Amino acid sequence: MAKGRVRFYSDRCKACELCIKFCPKGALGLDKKNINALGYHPATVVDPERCTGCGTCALMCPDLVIEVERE
Amino acid sequence: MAKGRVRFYSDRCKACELCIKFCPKGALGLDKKNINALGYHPATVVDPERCTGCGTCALMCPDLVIEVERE
Amino acid sequence: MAEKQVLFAGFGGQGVLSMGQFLTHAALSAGKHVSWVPSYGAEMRGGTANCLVTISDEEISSPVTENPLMAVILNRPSLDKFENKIKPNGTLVVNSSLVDREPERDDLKILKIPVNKLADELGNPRGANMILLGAYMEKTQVVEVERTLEYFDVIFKGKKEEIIQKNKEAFLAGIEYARRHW
Amino acid sequence: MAEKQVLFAGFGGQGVLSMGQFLTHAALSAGKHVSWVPSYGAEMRGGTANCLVTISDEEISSPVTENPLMAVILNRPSLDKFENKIKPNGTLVVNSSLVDREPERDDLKILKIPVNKLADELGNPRGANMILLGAYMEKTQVVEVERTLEYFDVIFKGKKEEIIQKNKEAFLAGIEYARRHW
Amino acid sequence: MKVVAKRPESLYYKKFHYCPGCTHGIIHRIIAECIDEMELREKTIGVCPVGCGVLAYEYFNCDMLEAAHGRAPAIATGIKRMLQDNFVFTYQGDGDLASIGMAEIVHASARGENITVIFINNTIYGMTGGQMAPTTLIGQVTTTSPYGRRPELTGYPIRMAELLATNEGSAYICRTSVHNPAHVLKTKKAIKKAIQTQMEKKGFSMVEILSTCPTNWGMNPIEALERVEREMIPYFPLGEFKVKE
Amino acid sequence: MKVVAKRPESLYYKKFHYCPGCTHGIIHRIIAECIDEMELREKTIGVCPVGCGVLAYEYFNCDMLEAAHGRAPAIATGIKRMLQDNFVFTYQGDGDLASIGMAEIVHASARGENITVIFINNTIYGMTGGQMAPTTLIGQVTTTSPYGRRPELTGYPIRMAELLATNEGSAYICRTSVHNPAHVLKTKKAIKKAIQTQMEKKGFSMVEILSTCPTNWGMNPIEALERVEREMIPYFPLGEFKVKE
Amino acid sequence: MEKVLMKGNEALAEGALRAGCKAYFGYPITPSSEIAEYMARKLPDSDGVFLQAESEIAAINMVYGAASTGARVMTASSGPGISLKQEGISYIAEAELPCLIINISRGGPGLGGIQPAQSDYFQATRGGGHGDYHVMVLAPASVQEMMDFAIEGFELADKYRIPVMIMAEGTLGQMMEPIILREPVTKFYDKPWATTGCKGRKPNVITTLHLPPEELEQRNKHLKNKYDEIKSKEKRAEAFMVEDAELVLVAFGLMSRVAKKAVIEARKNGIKAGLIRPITLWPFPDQHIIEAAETAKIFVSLEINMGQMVEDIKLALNGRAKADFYGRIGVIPNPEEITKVVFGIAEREGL
Amino acid sequence: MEKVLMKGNEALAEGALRAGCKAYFGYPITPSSEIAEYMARKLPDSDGVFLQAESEIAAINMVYGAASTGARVMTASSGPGISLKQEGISYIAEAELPCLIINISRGGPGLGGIQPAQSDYFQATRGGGHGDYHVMVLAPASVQEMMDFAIEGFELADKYRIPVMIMAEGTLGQMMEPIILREPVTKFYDKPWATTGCKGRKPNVITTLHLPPEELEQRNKHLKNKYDEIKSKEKRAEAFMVEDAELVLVAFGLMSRVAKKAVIEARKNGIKAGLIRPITLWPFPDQHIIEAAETAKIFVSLEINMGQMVEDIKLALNGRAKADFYGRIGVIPNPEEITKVVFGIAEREGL
Ligand SMILES: Cc1ncc(C[n+]2csc(CCOP(=O)(O)OP(=O)(O)O)c2C)c(N)n1
Ligand SMILES: Cc1ncc(C[n+]2csc(CCOP(=O)(O)OP(=O)(O)O)c2C)c(N)n1
Ligand code: SF4
Ligand code: SF4
Ligand code: SF4
Ligand code: SF4
Ligand code: SF4
Ligand code: SF4
Ligand SMILES: [Mg+2]
Ligand SMILES: [Mg+2]
Repeated sequence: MAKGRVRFYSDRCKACELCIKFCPKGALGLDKKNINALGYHPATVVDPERCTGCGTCALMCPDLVIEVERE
Repeated sequence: MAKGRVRFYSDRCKACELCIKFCPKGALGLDKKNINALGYHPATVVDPERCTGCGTCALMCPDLVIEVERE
Repeated sequence: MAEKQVLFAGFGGQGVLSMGQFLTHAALSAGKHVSWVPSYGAEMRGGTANCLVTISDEEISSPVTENPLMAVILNRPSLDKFENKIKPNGTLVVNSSLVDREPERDDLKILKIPVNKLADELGNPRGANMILLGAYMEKTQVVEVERTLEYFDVIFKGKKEEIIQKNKEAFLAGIEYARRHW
Repeated sequence: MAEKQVLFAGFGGQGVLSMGQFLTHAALSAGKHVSWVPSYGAEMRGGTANCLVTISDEEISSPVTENPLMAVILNRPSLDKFENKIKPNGTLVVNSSLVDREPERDDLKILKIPVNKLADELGNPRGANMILLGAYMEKTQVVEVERTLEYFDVIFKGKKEEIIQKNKEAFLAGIEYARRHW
Repeated sequence: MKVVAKRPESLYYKKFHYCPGCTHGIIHRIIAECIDEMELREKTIGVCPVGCGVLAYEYFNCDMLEAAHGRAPAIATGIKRMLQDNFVFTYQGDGDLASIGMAEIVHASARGENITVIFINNTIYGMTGGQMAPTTLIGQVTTTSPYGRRPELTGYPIRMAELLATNEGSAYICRTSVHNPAHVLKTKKAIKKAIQTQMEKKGFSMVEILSTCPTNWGMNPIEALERVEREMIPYFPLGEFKVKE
Repeated sequence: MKVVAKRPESLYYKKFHYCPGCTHGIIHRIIAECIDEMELREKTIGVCPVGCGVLAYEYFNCDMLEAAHGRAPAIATGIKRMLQDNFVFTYQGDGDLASIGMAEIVHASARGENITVIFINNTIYGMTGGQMAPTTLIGQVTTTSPYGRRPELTGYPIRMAELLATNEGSAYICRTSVHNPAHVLKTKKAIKKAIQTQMEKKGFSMVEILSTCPTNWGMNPIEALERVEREMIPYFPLGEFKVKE
Repeated sequence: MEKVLMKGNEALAEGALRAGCKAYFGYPITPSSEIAEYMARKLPDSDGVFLQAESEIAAINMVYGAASTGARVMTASSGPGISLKQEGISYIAEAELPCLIINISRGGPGLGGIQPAQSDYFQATRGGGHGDYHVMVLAPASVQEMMDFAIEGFELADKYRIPVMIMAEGTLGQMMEPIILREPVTKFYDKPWATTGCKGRKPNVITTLHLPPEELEQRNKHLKNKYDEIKSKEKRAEAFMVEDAELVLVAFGLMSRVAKKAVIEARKNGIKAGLIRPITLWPFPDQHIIEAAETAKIFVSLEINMGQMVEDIKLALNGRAKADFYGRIGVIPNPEEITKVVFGIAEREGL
Repeated sequence: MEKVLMKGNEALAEGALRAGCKAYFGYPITPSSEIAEYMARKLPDSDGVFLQAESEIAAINMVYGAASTGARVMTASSGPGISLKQEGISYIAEAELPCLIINISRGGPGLGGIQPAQSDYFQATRGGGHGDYHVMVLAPASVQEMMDFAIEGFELADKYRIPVMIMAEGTLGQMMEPIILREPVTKFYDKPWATTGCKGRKPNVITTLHLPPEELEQRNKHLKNKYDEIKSKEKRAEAFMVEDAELVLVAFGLMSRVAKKAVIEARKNGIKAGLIRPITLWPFPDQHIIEAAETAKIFVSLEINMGQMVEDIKLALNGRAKADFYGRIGVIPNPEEITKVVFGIAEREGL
């Protein structure tokens, strides 16, 4: 199903979770295993297969963390 | 006909002529023969008989020159 | 000519400042050093106005003074305020139409003229100041009156012809008055 | 006790200022002279924060210093900034969860503790600062830890019981860690 | 004989410094009459502007203050907050209120500050000698719009009554004129209503009064009144813009 | 693969200093996207406020100035009058624009000043730690309204879009929100329209954007977005309030 | 006596309340905002008025209005906000309205930084507004003094009908120290000049307009006489180890405590150092300087700016001794740094 | 050369136009308004911008904006308005934006009067706003200098990237004297820092915010260095009969011409009097004072205020000679009055 690819520049992420909340496919989540230099567990793709490349996550991200590509 | 009496404190008058303009009876005019301490020919009653004591002149006088009484 | 300082004083609406400006222009045209210092106060309506004109053959150091040589007084409050400031043996010109008392000093040369009356007679009530100026200049010759008449149009440059004419008439009436009465 | 100055430094959100305040309160309760000087900057979000606590038996003349005796460091930028400022032979306490490099100075007593990890384990991620404080106080006894525990409720006066409890737990966990590892 | 017109107690009998025919004088008188009739003189604190009304404290027979240019609403706020049962008014020109004092007036209104503002709109800066005001009409020549006010350079005259009426805190907002006897009487009524609004603690009240400046308009006083009717009222419509019940 | 979302050229890639989830960041990005898409970067001069947006000059990749608190519209006016073909915008918070800067914004609008104002309404002073703003909602707790904002003490929140729409000089006035993807897209459209308005020299344009301040609201970022929808939009209705043709 | 740990800004606000402050008007700005916030919480308890003004300009004019009713009122801000208040302060000084104005200072010029500074010294002592006027300026050095000077400030303001400014470095407003809470003030001054409605008396007028030059000159002379009286009675300073000092540091505010530490260090090393701490910045305690000049060869003004108070020291000295300057900006220099400076100067001067 | 009779305010405005001034932003106030009115009439002729701002605050910020595009721009006001501009001036000084600020002075404090005064001397020379900064201050003494200094002011402003203030008594703005019209300026400075859109270069930023204390200190040091350079190069004064003077009057602006007359009178009476007229009020021409102190026993500062410049004289003298003060307010004292003062002092001092 995946037609999209999202890339996270995790060092910028502040774990606000807006991308997670608004991803229509529920493809995103926080990476509880990592802490970035800003002190946060950054957001990441938990289920890449679901991503349609709709761009909503990037649209809502306040910190320019996400780049999205679509087939 | 006169039912009114107007009194002019002429030393205050600046000859703006508003009283003259708005007197419905045409009872007022400038006193060309006198110059007050302010340097103006003050307004005065030229035809006391016409005055009805309506108070319009005093209403429009910006300088508190006029007192009006009515029978 | 030594430095001469002339004060003009009256109500705001009496054209006191422009009298002074006229004299200043005239003196400049006559090749003098000049300065014109007004009291100012557009922030306050209805007060008195005055200006001080200095005319000199040399560079003017101080354009202000408290003791002018001459004073041209257009109303009573100005007389009260300035009579005692005039230099000893100076000149005092008074508009007798509006000044209802005699000057008190006896060392001054006193020149009286009922300019409001004269202006009314001339049918030009706003010309009172020019009448006074004409008379004053004719009498004192602080600037030669003849030269001033030559430069009249230059001084009033930019004004309507009709206005210049009315002013000239008033000015001439003043000269006339001075010749007859002073 | 001579004057001791302790610096707390980390991200704005790490509770650095309240760590310092807690220590200040504790020292005051223990009868010491104290002062607490924060870096401030609510005008700037997302920066680093620090505060300097001075504890002394005598009146404190200067509450500021550039060279504290001890530093409690919660993140990497703070280590970079303050490592070289610590007094010779001073103490450096480091949050090894977020500081990814070794201190460079070899004269300092260095105490490391992974407080974010410990806090996560404790199920109280916001308790990291109290863990660190507990460990630090237990080890250094700048203020007697026992007395501090006595005054715990007084220091947190006005706070919800639940919150006090959580803080106390974290503080105790820190003490525990210090006893075991340092 | 019955006295029809007489100077109000709330004014001293000092001569006004205003120019001949300037309607500032009419407005002073009717404010004083309202204060007399509502028996508020001893409770009144007035705040003067910087503008031709700057010396109003020499005329009103009650406690008065002189404010910095444009700041009368802030000063009135300070007073009213301390003396909540007194009657506090400001008297302000269009330069004072609509130009330099814009922030203060908008916020006094937004806060629903219990003060009464008498706003003298004469489309010009009178006191300083005839510069452009925010209320100057398109095409009007002033010393700082010597070629006539041009909208592409300076925009359009601000309608303060309408603007302030958008604030919830405004309880009574009205625009009147004093260009003839009927409107003088209407203005007086509006001022009373504004005062009432304050005394009932309903919030901010303002009467914007179209006024003349014969001197700086370069007109005689009667022409000036005619201009109010001919040019000002069409752009600044009269009426009540906000009446909170 | 086609790039769907990527950082715009008109932003540097410097990390924002904003708090987690603060919508200032979203708004920065969409402004930059508009500038990119309209190819205006090299013609743009932006003016930052004092407020959380104070450092915007470190993020925008174009000529930028930092203004004194509230004065951005005056500074923008000075710039625009000298450079009439450039694109000049201000970025201002609600404390900056609606409190201290009230006079400047009302007059910029009244003058029909050809500038574009991006107005971030988050009902609070973010930068200084959460004091009341003129836009703070009734009941809202802030550090200077610790018992909740009470209308009898401080009046009612000011609706700037509605207020400025009363000025003839306003050419495009609109209120939008960024609390969900659809509204982010609408906001972007509005910003473009505002820019267009300026480039066509039609007059003053402003987009008021409802924004969040999770930190000072004491909420997490998602709750904050919900508050925008639940509490702010009912008082600050979205839509276009003035569109000059 | 039990001591309470308080922030400087809060101690100041609490002091103002204890002095009977009935109204606060202000606009938030770092590092002063806690004063407003404290007042917002506490003033309602005593039926006082807290109002966040739309701007510093509105705030100072609200102070003008409220002070004119006779109440004790105040405002607080920092550099940029104090600049905006200049017109209002000039008006208040002329109208002789007592009030308290707080400047919790930060670094400038422009927006500058929010860190501590003393670079508004000239603005405070020379009247940054137009015209010949002064405000009294008090410079506390501890959190305790933040409270004490708020109380004292209101007293002086009422006594002389003068605006009193308290100027403190941002750090002093932000830091915490234990303090003794003062007793509430219960005696207040009569203010027959207040505009409260003229019931039972002639109307009062408060104005600063004096169009006739003679009247204006008279007012200015009246103010000057008052300022001269204040100068003769109210100059205050703290002197530390100056009796035999050859090198005298001069520093005010929190900075003076750093200086004190440096003096102690210097004495330990045999340098005869001393400290004068001006408590009133205006009027400047020149007499203290002059007296110290009997032994001192050099004075060093320590300031968190580029050199301002040093002019007042020079004016006081009038050539009697040398005056030097050492300054930083945006940071309070540390005792270590100042000690080094003192050693350096002592060596240079052969002391 | 033909001379033209002009008002001081108009001469200044005309001078600014000849210096290439492209924009005027201001708010009317007596006695400065003629400058705005002249600009309103004339600027459109040269495609310049005249805009009456909504307030002095807006005006100074419009100047900030317009100056940042590299254009020569100006504003004018009087005391109360200058007070309101203090925040803006502090910003402009920090941002190093060249511009011209005019203060046609009147009497204060508060609304005061509209008559001439020099009581904004401290405000002008000590930076009435917050932070360590200076503006250059020029004080013309004739209508000719009103024009000349406007031109010179723009030159200095561009050269040093500093706001230049011209301060003149109201009377000087209002009076008329014949003057020579200067040639238009045709050479202008490059301004690569201007914010004009970044086409073909990297973006420019104009900011006054410096949060890191080190950065803030750096900026302040940079400014201080610039101020020191100006101090070393640009102090200006006119000296009149000071070579052998025992009594030196110091006066600026129109007041200096009155003083000159008094010096002439004094010399006639055998008193060795002289005059120093500071042309730059900041930087203050202290060197001229120091040199005159070689012969002079006493300096008398003549000011239309309650005593401000006298501090700068004392600072310059540093005890070398006495410094006295004589002042009026709201009136320019007359030569007669000053002469009397000089005689009195000469007698007292046995000169
Ligand atoms: C801060 C300040 N700026 C400017 C002035 C000068 N000033 C005095 S009155 C005035 C405008 C008056 O116009 P308006 O308010 O319309 O009143 P009007 O005279 O027309 O009644 C101005 C600009 C001042 N006194 N103070
Ligand atoms: C003259 C002046 N007054 C006050 C301040 C302090 N100050 C900085 S930002 C700010 C308010 C910011 O609030 P807002 O404009 O709503 O922006 P936000 O931070 O919410 O985005 C204040 C009061 C200042 N820097 N300058
Ligand atoms: S592009 Fe769309 S589907 Fe893919 S992660 Fe982002 S929001 Fe989810
Ligand atoms: S929206 Fe952006 S900053 Fe927020 S969690 Fe997602 S990636 Fe991180
Ligand atoms: S009272 Fe009426 S009728 Fe009599 S003079 Fe006055 S206006 Fe005329
Ligand atoms: S209205 Fe009054 S001032 Fe005017 S002419 Fe009549 S009496 Fe005189
Ligand atoms: S200047 Fe105009 S407003 Fe002022 S008093 Fe004269 S006519 Fe009235
Ligand atoms: S304080 Fe509020 S507005 Fe400012 S960055 Fe943080 S969340 Fe955003
Ligand atoms: Mg007006
Ligand atoms: Mg905000």
